[in-house]
Amino acid sequence: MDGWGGILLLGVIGVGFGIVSVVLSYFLGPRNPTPEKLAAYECGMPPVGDARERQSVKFYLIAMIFLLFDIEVAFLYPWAMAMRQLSWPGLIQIVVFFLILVVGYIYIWRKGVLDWGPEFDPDYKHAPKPGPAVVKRYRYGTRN
Amino acid sequence: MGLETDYEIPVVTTTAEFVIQWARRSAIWPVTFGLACCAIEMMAMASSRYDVSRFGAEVFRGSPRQSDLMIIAGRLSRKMAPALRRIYDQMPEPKWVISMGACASCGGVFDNYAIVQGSDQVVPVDVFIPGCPPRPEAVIYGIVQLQKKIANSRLDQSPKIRIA
Amino acid sequence: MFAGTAVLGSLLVVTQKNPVYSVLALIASFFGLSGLYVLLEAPFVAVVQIIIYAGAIMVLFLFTVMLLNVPREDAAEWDRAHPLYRPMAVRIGGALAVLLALELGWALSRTAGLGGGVGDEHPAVSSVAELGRVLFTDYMFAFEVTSILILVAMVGAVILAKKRED
Amino acid sequence: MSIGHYLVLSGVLFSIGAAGVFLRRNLITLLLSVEIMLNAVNLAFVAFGRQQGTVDGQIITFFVMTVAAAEAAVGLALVIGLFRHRESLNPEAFTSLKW
Amino acid sequence: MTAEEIIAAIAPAVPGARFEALASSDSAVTPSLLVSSAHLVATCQALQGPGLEFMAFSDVTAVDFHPNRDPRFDVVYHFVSPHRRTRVRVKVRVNLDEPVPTLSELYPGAGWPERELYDLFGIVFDGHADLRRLMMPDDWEGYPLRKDYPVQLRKDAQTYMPLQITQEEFQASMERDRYQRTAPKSKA
Amino acid sequence: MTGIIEIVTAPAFIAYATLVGVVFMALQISAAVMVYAERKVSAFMQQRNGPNRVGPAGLLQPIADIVKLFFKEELRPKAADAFLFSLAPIISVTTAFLAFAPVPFGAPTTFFGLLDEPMALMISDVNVAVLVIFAVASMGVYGIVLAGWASNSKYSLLGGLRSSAQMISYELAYGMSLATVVMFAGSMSLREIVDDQQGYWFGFIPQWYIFVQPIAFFVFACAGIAETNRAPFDFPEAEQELVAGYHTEYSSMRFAMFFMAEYINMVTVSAVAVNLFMGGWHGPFIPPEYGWIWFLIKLAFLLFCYLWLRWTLPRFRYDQLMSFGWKVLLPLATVNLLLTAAGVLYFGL
Amino acid sequence: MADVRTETMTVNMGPQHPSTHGVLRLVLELDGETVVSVMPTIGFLHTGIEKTAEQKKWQQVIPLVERMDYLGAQSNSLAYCLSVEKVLGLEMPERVSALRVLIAELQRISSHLVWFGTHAMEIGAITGMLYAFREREILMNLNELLGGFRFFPSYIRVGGLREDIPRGYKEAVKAFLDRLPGKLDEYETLITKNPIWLDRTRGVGVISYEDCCKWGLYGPIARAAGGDYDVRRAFPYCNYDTYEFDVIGASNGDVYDRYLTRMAEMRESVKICNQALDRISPVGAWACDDKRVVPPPKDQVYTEMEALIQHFLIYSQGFTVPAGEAYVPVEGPRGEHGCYIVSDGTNRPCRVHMRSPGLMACQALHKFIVGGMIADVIAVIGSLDVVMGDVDR
Repeated sequence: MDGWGGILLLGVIGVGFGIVSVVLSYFLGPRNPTPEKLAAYECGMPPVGDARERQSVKFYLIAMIFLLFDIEVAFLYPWAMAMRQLSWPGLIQIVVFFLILVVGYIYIWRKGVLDWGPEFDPDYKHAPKPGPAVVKRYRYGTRN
Repeated sequence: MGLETDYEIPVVTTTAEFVIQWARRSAIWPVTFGLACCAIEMMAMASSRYDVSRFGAEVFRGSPRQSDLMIIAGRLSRKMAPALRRIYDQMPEPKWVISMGACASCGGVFDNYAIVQGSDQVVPVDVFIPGCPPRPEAVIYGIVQLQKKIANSRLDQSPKIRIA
Repeated sequence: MFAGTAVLGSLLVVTQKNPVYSVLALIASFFGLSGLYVLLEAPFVAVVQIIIYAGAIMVLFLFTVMLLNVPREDAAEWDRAHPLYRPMAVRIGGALAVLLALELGWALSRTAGLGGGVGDEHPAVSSVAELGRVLFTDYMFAFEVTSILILVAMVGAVILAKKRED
Repeated sequence: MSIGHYLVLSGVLFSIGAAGVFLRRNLITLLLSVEIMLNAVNLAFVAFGRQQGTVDGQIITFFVMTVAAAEAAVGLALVIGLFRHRESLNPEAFTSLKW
Repeated sequence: MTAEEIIAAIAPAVPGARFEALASSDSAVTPSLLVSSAHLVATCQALQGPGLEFMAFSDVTAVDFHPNRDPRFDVVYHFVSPHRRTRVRVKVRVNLDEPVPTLSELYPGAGWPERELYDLFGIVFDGHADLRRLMMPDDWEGYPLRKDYPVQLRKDAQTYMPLQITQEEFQASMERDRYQRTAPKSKA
Repeated sequence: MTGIIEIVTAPAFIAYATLVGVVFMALQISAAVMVYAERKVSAFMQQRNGPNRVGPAGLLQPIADIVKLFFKEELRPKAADAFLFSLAPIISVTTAFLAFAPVPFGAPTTFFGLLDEPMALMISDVNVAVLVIFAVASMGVYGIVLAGWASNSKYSLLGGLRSSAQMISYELAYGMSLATVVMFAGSMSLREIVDDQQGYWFGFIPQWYIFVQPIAFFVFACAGIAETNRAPFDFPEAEQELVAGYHTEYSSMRFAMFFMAEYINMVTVSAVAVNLFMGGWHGPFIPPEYGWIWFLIKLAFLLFCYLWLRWTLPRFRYDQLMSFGWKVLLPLATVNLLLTAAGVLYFGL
Repeated sequence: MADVRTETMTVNMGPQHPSTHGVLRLVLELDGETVVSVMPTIGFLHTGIEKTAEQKKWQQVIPLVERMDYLGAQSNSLAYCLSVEKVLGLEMPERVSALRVLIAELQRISSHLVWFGTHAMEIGAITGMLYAFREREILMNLNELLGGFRFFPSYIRVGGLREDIPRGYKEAVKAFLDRLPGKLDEYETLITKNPIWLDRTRGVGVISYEDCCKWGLYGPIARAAGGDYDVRRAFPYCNYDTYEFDVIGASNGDVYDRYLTRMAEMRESVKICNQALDRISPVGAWACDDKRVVPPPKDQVYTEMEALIQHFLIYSQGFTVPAGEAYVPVEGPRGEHGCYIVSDGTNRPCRVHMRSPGLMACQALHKFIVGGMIADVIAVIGSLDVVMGDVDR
C-alpha cells in the first residue's frame, strides 16, 4: 500500500501542473479571436465538410484485436510471476492458451485485418511486384 | 487582456516585458510556407552553412497554430492571396510577417495581372527583405531586424493594423 | 473518495448525451474502482482494471464512437427521443431500476455479518505469484476456456465488422 | 470500511448501470451501462475475496473482465454492423429480426 | 523526316483533309503542318499509326495574332516519337468562339494544357471532360493571354475566398450549426 | 492535528516530499534539456552550430521557447469540443509524469545520514511496478485520441487515430517484453529487478538482462520508440504528411504540454530500459551511494540513441508500421517469451 | 459500394503544406489511410510570365524564364536562347556550346541535389536535406562567381554568354566535381540500402513507359519506367552528341527507380562536366560574332562610332528577330524543357511558351497516387520532383 500514495501524489501534481499552465497561459497570452482564426486549419483553404466523418472500420478492428490480446498479456503476468512454482505444467498450459490464440491470430492475418496497405481491397490497383532495381545505362556512343 | 493591459507596477511590468520580449524574440518559429524561388533560399538559410538555428529560429512548424513568423517566400499570386491571408489569420498572436524578396514586397519583375503587387496589400508586413531571391544572410539579417523590432516594442502596443 | 468518483462517474455515464463524455466518465469511474481495489489490497486487479478496462475496452468504445460519428446522430436522437420526453419509458425504466435498488438493499439488509471490517479475519493475499499459482492450478480449465472465448470473440467480431466489405 | 460499505457501493453502481440500460436509447451507452454493472459485480467479488482471505474473488474478476472484453468486442461489432444498415443507434430501430 | 513526307504518310488515313506544310525556323527537326480543326483528331490518330508512331504527347499551346490576322489563334500541338526520334508540329487556326476538338481522349496528357488554353486564351475544346479554369481563380474574368488583355492590372488583391462547397455540404454545415446553437454553451 | 504535524515534520516525510518535488522538477527540466539536446544533436549531425545566441551556447533556448509559448495566444477552433480540447493535453502530460512514479533511479540512500533508515530513490515502490508502467502507457493513448477528436480538424483526427492505433499496436509487444523480464527476474518491482542484475559474469561482463535477453530488449526498444512516437515511428509528428498530426490545432501552452509529454515519455522509457535491461544504477567505479550517476550516464546514452535514430532514419509508412508491430514484433516477443520460459525452467535459473 | 463511400474522408492537402513542394493543392479522398481519389489544383503560383514576356525585349525575357522553373533555371534560359537563336539563325562557337553544356549540367546537379534533399526530408531522413544543401552551396558559389548571383545568374544570353568566364572558374568547378562523387557516395550510404527507405519507395507510384508517353512525362520519370528517351541524345543541342555519356534509366518505374535514376544522372553529369571543362580553353570566344545581337567589345565601343551606335541600339531598343517560330527542347532536370517562341519581326516576342514537365507530372498525379497511402503521396510528389514555378508559370 505504501507506494500508491506516491503515484496518486504525482498524478495530482501532474494534473495540477497541466491545469495551472493552461489557465496561466489563458490569462497571459493575448486574445484576439477572429472567425478565420477559429476555423479549422486546412492548409489555407476553407474547410471542406466536417472532420467528424466516419472513419475506416480498420481502426475498430485494430482496437478490438488489441483488446483481446491485451487480456492475454494480462493473464501472462500472473503466470510469469508464478512460473517457477508452476513449472512445466504451467508452461504447457500457457502454450495451449497461446496455441488457441494463434488460431485466431492466423485467422485475422489471413482475413487481412493486419494489412493496411493498398492490397487490402481488391477494388484498388495491385502494384506489381517490383523487379530488381538496376540502373540501366543506354550507351549511344558518340556520333561524331 | 492579461498582462497586456496590466502595467500599474512599472518595475514589475518592465522586467516582465523584457523577459517576455526576450523570449519572443529568441524563439521565433517560422511556419513552413514557401511559395517560389525564395523558399529554396529559405531552406538554404536553415541548412548548415547559414544555420538560422543559431538564432533559435529553425523550428519550422507545419501548422500555423504553433508558429510566430510567416516568411512570405516568393511571388504571391492573386489566387494564393486568400489562402495566405487565411493562414495568417490562423496564426496565434503575437505574430510577425517577413516579406522575403522583391516579388513578395512589390511584385518585382512580375508587374502583371497575376501577381499581387506587394504582399502588404494582404497582410501587415513587419520586415521587407530585398533581393530576387535574397541571400540567406539577408534573410537572417531580416530576422535579426525583426528581433530588434520585437525587443523595442511594448507589450501594450498592439502592432496589428487590420487590413481588408 | 474513490467510491465517490466511481458513483459520480457512473452517473455521468448514464446522463451524458455525448457518448465520448460517457466513455470518459466511465474511465474516471474505473479509476475510482481501481483505487478501491488498492484499498482492498488487490493491486494486481487494480492495475489490470486500468489496463484492460480503461486502456483497452474503453479505447475500443472510443474508436467505435469516432468511427460511427455518433455525437451528431445521438444529439438528433436525443432531441427527438429523449427519454424524459417519453413518460412511459421513464416510468417503466425508472420503476425497474428503483425496484432493483430496493431488492438489492433488502438483500443486503438481510445478510448477516456485514459489519466487520474487510480483511479483519484473514490476512490479505496480494501476492501476484500466489494469484498466478491459484489461477493456473485450481482454475486451469476456466483459463483454457477463456482462450476459446477470446478466439470466438475475435473471429465473431471480425466477421461482423468486415461483413459489408467483402 | 466494512464489507457492507463495499456491497452498498456495488449495489448503487449496479442500479445506476441498470437504470442506464433501461433508460438510454443509445446502443453504445447501453453497452457502457452493462460495463458498469459488470464492474459493480467485480467490486463485490473482490471485496468478498478479501473478506475470505482468498484470491478466488480476484480470479473471478479476471474472468469477468475477459467476458466483458469479449462482450464489448462482439457487441460493438454488432453495433457497427447495425449502424451501417440503419444509420441509427436507437435500439428501437432494430426491432425486426431480419432485413 | 520532312513535313511533306509526313503528309504523304498520313493523307490516305484522313480522307478529305487538306494539309499544308508550313515553313519554320526549326523545320529540320520539327516539321510543321497545318490542318483544319475538323480533321485534327483523325490526323492525330494517323500520326500515331505505323511508320510514324508519334505516340508521345509533348505540348499544346496557342498563339494570338490579334490585330494582324483574321483566324486570330494558332493552336499548336507538338508530338514526339520517342523511339524513332522524330517530332512534328501540328497547327490549327481558329477564330474567336470557334471550338477545337479535344485531344484528351487520344493523348490524356493533353487534358490540362487544353484547360490552360481555355483558361488563358478562352479557346473552347469540344468534348473535353473537365474544361475549367486551371491557373486563374475560378471566378476570374477575361482571358489573360489574349493580346487585347492588359498585362498590368490595377486591382486590389482578394483576401477572402468564396466558399467552394456544394449545396449538400452547405446544407449539412447548416444542420450542424443548428445543433450547435441548441447546445447550451454556445452564445448564438 | 498534532499527528498530522508530526507526520509532516518527520524527516522521512520531508525527504519524501522533497524527492517528489525533485523528481517533478527534474522531469520538467529534463524536457527542457531534451529540447536543447535535440537541437544540438541534430545540429551536430548536420554539421551546423545549433542554437548559440540565446544565453551561453544557446543554453537558454528552451527557456525562451517555453516562456514564449506561455505568452502566446490560446486558440481553440470554434468547432472544437471545448472541454475535451483542454483536457487532452492535461491527460498527456499527467500520464507522462505518472509513468515515472515507479521508476527507481538510485540505490536506497540515507542522504548522508540525514535519515534514520535509507530511503529508496523512487517515488513509489509498488510490487506491481512493471504493470503500473504498462497501465500508464495504455492511458497515454487517450491524450492523443482525444486531442485528435476534439480539434474537429481532419489532420488532427487522422493523426490522432493513426497514432493511437499505432500506440495500442505496440503496447502488446511492449507488454510482452516486459513480461519476459518479469518472468526472468521473478518480480514485478523495478527495484528488485535492478538488484537482480548486480554482479558480473567472468568478472567483467555485467549481469545485465540486455545480454541474456537481447531480443526482449530489441522488442522493448522498438515498442518504446513507437509508444513515444519518435522516429522512425513518428507518425503524429509526420509533418510531411499530416502537417502536425493530432496537435495541428493546438497552440501556446497546450501545444507545449504535448511537446513536454513527448520528451518526458522519452526519458521515462529510457529510464525503464535502463532499469530493466542495463542494470539500473549499478556500475563499477562509483560507490552505490552515488549510483544515480551511473543511472544518469546510461540514461543519457539511451536518450542520445533516441535522437540519433531520429535524425538518421527515414520514416516508416503507416501500413509497414502496423505490420511491423503486428506481424514481426508480436510473434517475436511471444516466441521469445515462451523460449525464455522453457529455458528458465530447463536450466533452473 | 455505398458503405465504403460513407467511410471515406476528404482531406485538403496544400497549398500551404510542408511537403507539396510549394503551393500544390491536393484534395484527397481517403478510405482509412488509402487514397481513393485525388484532385490536384494548381495555379497558386501563376505568375503570368508568358504574358509579361510579350512586353519585354528579347534579351529581357531571360530573367523571366529563369524564374519559371527556379531549380532548373539555366536549363530554361538555355532552351529560350537556343530557340531564339534558331529563329535568328545563329551558330554558336564550340567554346560557347561547351560552356553552356557545363552550366546546364551543373544546374542539373544543383536541381537534383535539391530534389534529393527534399525527397529525403519528406520520407523522414531530414539530415539528407542538410547534406544536399551543403553541396548545393558550392554550386551557388560557382553561380555567384559566374554571374554575381546565387540563383539566377542570367549568364546564358541570346547570342552566347554574358561575358567570359571569370578567372579561377574552371579550377573551382574542377574542385567541386572532384568533391561531388564522394559526397554522393555519402548520401547513398545514408539512404540507398536503408531498409526503411526501400520499404517506402519500392513498388510505390508505379507507372508504365506507355503511360509516360501518353501523359507526356519524359525525362527521369519515363527513363525510370524503362524508356531511353533523352533529348540530349535524341535531338542533340549544344553538341551533346560529341560527349561521351550514358543515358540513365531503370525498369520498374517506381519511386525507388526514379531515385536511382536521378542519383546516377548526377554522376553522369559529373562526367559530362569534366569533358566540357576539358574543351573550354581559358580564353576564347564567349559569344557568336553576330553584330545584330552581340554588343561589340568595350574597347571598340569607346573608340569606334559604329560600335557605339550598335551598342546603344542593342541596349536601348534591343534587336529584332525575323518573323518565324521555333521550338527547341532541352533535357532539363525534370525532363523535356522546351521553349516555343513566335516572333512577328519586332524587337519583342509575340509569344513565349515553355513546355512544362511539372505540369504534366501534376496532371498525371492520380496515376501514381490512387490506391496508395497518404505517405505514398508524399513519396510520389517528392520523386516526381515537381516545381510549382514550372507548373504554374
